[in-house]
Amino acid sequence: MNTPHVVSVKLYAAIFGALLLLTLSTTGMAFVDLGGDWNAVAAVAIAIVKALLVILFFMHVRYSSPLTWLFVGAGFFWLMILFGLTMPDPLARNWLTPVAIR
Amino acid sequence: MSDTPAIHAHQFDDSVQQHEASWLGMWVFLGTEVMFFGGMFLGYTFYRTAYPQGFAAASNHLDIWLGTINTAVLICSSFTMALAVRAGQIGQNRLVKIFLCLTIVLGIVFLGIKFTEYYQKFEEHLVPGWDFRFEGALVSSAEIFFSFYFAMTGMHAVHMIIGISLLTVLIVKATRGRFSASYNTPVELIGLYWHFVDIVWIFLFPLLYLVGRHLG
Amino acid sequence: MFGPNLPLFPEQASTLAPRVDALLYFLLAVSAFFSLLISISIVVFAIKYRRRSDSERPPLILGSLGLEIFWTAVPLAITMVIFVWGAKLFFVSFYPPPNALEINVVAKQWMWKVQHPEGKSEIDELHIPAGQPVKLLLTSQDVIHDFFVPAFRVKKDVLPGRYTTLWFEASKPGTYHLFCAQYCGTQHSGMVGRIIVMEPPAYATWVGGGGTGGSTTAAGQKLFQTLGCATCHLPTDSGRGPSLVGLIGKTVALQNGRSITADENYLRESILEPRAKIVMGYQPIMPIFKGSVSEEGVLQIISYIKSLTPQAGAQGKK
Amino acid sequence: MNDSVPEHRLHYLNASYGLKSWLLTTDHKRIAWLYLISVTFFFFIGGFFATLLRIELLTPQGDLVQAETYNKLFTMHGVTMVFFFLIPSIPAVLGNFLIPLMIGARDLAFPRINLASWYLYIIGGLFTLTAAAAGGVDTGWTFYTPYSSIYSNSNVALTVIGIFVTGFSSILTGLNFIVTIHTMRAPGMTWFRLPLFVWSHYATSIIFILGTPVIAISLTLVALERLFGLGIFNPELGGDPLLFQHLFWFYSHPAVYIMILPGMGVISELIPCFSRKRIFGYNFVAFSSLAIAVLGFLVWGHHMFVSGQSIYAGMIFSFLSMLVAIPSAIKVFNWTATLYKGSVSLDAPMLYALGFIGLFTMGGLTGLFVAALGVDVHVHDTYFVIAHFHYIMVGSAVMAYLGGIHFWWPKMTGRRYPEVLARLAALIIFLGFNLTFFPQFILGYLGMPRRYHVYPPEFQALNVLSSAGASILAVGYVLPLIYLIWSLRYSPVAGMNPWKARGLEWQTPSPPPTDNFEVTPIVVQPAYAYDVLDEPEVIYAPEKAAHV
Repeated sequence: MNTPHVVSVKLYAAIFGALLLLTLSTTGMAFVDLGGDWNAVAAVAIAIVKALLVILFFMHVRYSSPLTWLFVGAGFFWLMILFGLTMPDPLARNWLTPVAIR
Repeated sequence: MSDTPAIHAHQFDDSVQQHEASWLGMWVFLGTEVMFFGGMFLGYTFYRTAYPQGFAAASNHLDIWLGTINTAVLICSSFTMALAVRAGQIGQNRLVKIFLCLTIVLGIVFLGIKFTEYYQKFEEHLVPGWDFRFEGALVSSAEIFFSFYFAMTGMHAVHMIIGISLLTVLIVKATRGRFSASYNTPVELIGLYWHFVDIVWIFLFPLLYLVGRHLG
Repeated sequence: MFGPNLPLFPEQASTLAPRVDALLYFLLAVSAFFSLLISISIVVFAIKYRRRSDSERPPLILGSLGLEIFWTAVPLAITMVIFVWGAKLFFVSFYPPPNALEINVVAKQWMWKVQHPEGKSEIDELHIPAGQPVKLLLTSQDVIHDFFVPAFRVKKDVLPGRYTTLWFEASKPGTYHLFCAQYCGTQHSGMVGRIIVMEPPAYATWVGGGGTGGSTTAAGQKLFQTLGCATCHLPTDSGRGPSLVGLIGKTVALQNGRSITADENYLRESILEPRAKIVMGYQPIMPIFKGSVSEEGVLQIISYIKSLTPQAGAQGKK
Repeated sequence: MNDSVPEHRLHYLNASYGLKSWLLTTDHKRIAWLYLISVTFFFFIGGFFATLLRIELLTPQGDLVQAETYNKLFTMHGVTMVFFFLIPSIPAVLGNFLIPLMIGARDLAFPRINLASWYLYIIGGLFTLTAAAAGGVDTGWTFYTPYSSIYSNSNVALTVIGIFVTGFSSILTGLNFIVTIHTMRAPGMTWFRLPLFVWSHYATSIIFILGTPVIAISLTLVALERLFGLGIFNPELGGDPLLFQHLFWFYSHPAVYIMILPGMGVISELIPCFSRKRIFGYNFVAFSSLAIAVLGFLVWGHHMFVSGQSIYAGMIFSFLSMLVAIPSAIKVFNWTATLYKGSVSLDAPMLYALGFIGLFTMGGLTGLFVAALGVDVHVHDTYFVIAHFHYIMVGSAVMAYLGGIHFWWPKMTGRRYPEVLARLAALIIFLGFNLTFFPQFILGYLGMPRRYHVYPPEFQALNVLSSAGASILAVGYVLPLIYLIWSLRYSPVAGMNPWKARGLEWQTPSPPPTDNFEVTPIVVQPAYAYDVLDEPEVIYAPEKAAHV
């Protein structure tokens, strides 16, 4: 199932280059005002792309069994549960509904 | 497990099953680490939505260039680690040792830069709990930011130190010829761990260093 | 041992109590039904199908999809009824009616400090009129406490650094228990008090007589002057600070593009940490008042701001 | 008594002797014994704290201990029972012993990690015991900030480190179980032939893996705030105490499913065996374990309905909490349906199992009271909640644990246990339990808050009833300790399959050899094939006999 799939050095170098490029771009974009929260969204998006590159290629998940995909996905899915069900609390704390509801 | 690499432990039927078990076991462990760091990232998000200005002001006190260099250093170490695993897979023991050494050196460089940053913060009285001083009206939320800065980068540094010590153990084993093309599992597992620690930093860097830089 | 001091059901002393008890009865009925259903079938099956000989071979029954769907759908339906009923009750007990009598309560490790709008203050006791909604504005000076009146079926945690609100309408005069229901340290079990519900006329004389200081609104106005708030916050928007007239409930546009509904928590934060939320079109020049105003002082200023209604600062409530 | 002297055969107990062979063992069966002894030790320590609490509550005034000591007693009762008994008991003892046997493996995937997790459990236990000896901790087992991080001056940091270390014991056990179940099943043991005990432990391991790290980090943040002054939950700086509650309950609600799911697994083994009938709706019972594990992660906010959490978050959590009740209902209905047309014999394990179903039904239904927003506002943090979770933890989880211990005792020790005494103990525990905790439902609705050292006099009568029940319960728990130890020496020898049960663990001698099976079996029957009890469950391929 996980026969050791040997990745070519060329591909590793390409991924390495992409990661460095993304790092420089995220730092560069930090100084450009994208308005509102878009700076934060862009920074996190770039980080997600970098993380995916590392996971898929450096960590060989791209060539691993579907079971490995399931375990990797489960970890991040549960993180989304933690964020997805906690953040509505502080964000919705200030929503006032019309007082007349009985 | 006895010394000759080909034999597998008694509870396994063969070495393919053993490798698969170790591989899955490592990924399950990394799942726990994702949730472990996830708790701190949640705290960070919780407070950043509550005090956006305070986090922006505090983040501008961090040295963005040291942060960027550190990220590049850690990505290089991930690259050398990947090459080490690859060398292990094709049985080139000498290359494995070289790349592992390179990874350790890069890891130590990262920690070096990190601790100079900590020293700078100590100088500027930005360490919560030790006479925290921050000009302007956002001192409270700035102290929360720096609490998370030290908690998250501190926990990351602890994981780096564990990683570096595991790598040194690997080098010692490699010099004793314990690894071969058919038995490369420990190098792969430590490789996964190292890449994970790099991914944590990939998220830490933008969230801590790049907050509100565009506000000037 | 038995008799009056073995109550099996709490008094119903607020308008909310019968409604909560109605949901309780429904839940009790559902629980009794299912508990009996399961325990009786266990006993019946255990006796009817008891093992008579070791060589007995019961039939092969793998299961039945119909039954499984049935005992998934029925519990789901019942739980949804419970959810909707409970949620509506919670929604009602969350938002106070507009004409509620506002009383400030500050909790401190192991005592309750109550501040009536007319100026009277009490420790570990709360006198309220029957038949009129009462809104409590709760905050704590140290750890988390919890304002719990079993007879009214109401409870709300009291948090440090923030206001929480609680409202009820007492329906029956009498004296009822007040408990602290969130563990707060050594004397947690000593942090109890009494809610004394009085007939409205008796309450009016009680609260009118011997008012210690001026009303909280008056005290708030004095503070509003002495701390220099009036110099920037003018009745019109022409001052260096936004006008505070009729602010409560209004949606305020903030500098970072977001908007927020002005409630007590927003007022408290803007007094103690003004830079946290800066109103659109104003400079962040307001000094921090954290540390220079007590919890009671902030509550007084807020009750003064609430009294600034568009009828050019007319006193008192509608 | 010729049948109390077992014929000499090499098995895991007499394979080697001496302290070193026990303290450095990597045999999952011996590690299960190490856990059994340490878990029982902590159970009786927690029980001792509980007895002091119940004696104190006999009178409205605080006359046995002062307030400070009482607060430390209920905190240590909570911490000891939750982290050192309920969470490890069934998985670490029965799970460790049985999962390799049930799936036809020679051991767990990582035996040395399995031993390491026992050492982590013991080190964590020592930390917590030193904290208790050095003056205890008085924050409640929930460690709510800012009391735990700023205002309490008791040994919070020491206890928190103890729980942090023991948390890793759970994580490693969960990791071991998941990898073993995925990769080491015997040939023929497909997923849908797995015993439901294994399914429930797989679901529990998901919670071990994905929940425990979050409490590890939240307690670490509390320790960092106490020791180094980091301002994470400090209200003075604008820190929000609700953040800690979210992080804490994200683990601690799934933790209650860690406590009950293994118990459900045990019951899914006992009911078919003692009614000699295949489980009703195998797939539904198996998938409800997974559903409970997953939905269990979505409901934690029902602990915070009155905590100042936004009303909309409260509604989301109340809705999801209703959904999590459904899989438990499905399990109860399926167990009851299994009894129908069976051949029921009321041995001691079956008494525990039937007791479990009854008490778990009541515990689960009272869960609906506290999940409904309207009623929870009134009953939150009162004795109603105490009664609810004790019906689940003591009434169900401990009953299932004792049922499991009695059922697999012959397999673990090669000896039977005294049947009449065991049935008597089960009845005493059932009666003592109900007398202890049913009055607390009434006390709760009357409004008596939890964690109260003194209480108004009108609550005394019900508290006296509850304390009386507690003394009966204590007697009930001491009985099995006595006669099970007694049985090690004097009970008759048990054969390979005393209950005529299905399951691979009954296809190997009792006590099993170190490698569990002489030859790895090939499974040919579906799970719980009691209708064809006379046909063999496994066959042995001759040529696979020699394994390296």
